[in-house]
Amino acid sequence: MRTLVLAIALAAFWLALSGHYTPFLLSIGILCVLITVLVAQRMSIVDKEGQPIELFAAAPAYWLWLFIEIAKSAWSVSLIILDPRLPISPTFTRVRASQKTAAGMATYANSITLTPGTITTGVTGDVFDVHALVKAGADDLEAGGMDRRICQFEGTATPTSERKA
Amino acid sequence: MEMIADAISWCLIVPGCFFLVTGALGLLRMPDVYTRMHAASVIETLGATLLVLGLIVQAGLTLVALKLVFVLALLFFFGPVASHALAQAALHADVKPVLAEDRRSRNLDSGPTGLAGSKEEPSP
Amino acid sequence: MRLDLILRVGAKLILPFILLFALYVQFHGDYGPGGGFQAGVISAGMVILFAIIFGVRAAKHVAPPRVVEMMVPGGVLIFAGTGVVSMLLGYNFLDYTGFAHEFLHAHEWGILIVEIGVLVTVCGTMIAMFYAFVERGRT
Amino acid sequence: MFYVATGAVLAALMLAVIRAIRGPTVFDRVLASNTIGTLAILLLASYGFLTDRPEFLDIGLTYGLLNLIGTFAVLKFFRHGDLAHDIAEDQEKSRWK
Repeated sequence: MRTLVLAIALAAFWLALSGHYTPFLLSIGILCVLITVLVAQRMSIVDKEGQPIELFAAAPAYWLWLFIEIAKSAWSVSLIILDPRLPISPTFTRVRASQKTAAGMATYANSITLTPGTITTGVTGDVFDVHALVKAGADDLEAGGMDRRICQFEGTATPTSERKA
Repeated sequence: MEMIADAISWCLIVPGCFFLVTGALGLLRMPDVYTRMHAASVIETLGATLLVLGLIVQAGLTLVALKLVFVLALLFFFGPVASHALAQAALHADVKPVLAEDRRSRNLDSGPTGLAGSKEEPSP
Repeated sequence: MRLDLILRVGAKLILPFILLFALYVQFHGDYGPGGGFQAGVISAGMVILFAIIFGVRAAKHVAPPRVVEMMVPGGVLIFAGTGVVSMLLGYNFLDYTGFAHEFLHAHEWGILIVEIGVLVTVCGTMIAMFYAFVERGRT
Repeated sequence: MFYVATGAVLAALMLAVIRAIRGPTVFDRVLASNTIGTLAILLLASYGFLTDRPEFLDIGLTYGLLNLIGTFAVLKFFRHGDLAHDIAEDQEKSRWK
């Protein structure tokens, strides 16, 4: 199932890149997709983490939300950079991720890093070490709004404490 | 029609350029490697996105636009992965961050812990 | 939990696309920048990324050193073999005219095969170099 | 408009190069070179539009991928001292499994 999704995604990628739809190139494309899928299976990277197909449906709405968050925080970071006094208050903090799947947790960690002003510096179990440029950013993360949004995106609306590593 | 597209492109590219230059300026002004990473992420996220979106509007519905989308996807999925690896390596090498406050020893007992994570002392 | 979560998930997501991109570069050399050398470098880069993130042992399981070392002369053989075949067909070395009835078509096929030879050699050389480099100073 | 984009990217590139030269630690340099890579992709994209040759995007993608692999390789080298280091083995020995 995941192999099929990967093959379809790769075929779409090939078609989008190629731009020349001659029979010769199309047949080579099919061959290349097959080779790639075989290599991916040999590397055993075709699994729940590599192809999180469960998340595809909810992705566009989530990305839109994330982009607005990025825009907001990028603006505030820009203001800090342009401020002659450079009002930064770097803070290290830890937050708990309540996602259940590895893909969900990686989404959370990457969303933290993508948002300017906060960076995930380490993952230990389900606890993230986060470096924030200003204290307010650390406070926001500790409040857990983004955590909840990603749980919703992942489909595990109720953050639970029971989870496997 | 073309004028509208041009106008939209201008509205996207000029702020994009602003964020690029601001981020690069932040790269110079910030005091240590961790804070510089925040400035760099302004470039990688908002600056790059706005610039590429402006170019996409110019390209219209063509394969060029799709390739630009791939560029954007590359930056969005793997920019943070690289930043994370960089921050981790810097911490591992004991590059001391300039800190106003360290909350890493914060108590995370908001629920029963299933993992060893929160019981440990903060990593170096 | 094995391996850093973020690196692992990210790598699993991108690795297949790197390889497909390499193959795209390989076969679209006529239309844009590209060809055997670049494709070889990118596909070797894929194996190197895999080795960096999942460990060299896993990479050697996927691309065994014996196979890699066979790829280096193998690609040259494909290259030279194409030339020899064209000579046997009564043309100059690497003159592809004999491969098909039509001039352009013959050249397309000839260049394709030669480029595959280049890909195999470059990819094999890069991975072999990487293996040799990481094992410097080890038993 | 592409002139504006190219000019801004070049200006940002210059600042990043200064950081790469000055950067006190090796990680500053890696960060700067990573940023330079991102900016180079943008430069290739906008320059491709400027000269009306969108094939530059392929080079940009290639460069982005190689930049990513290079960053990981350099970081792993500076973190573990050698590229062969097996993170999986290491973590099995460490406290959290």
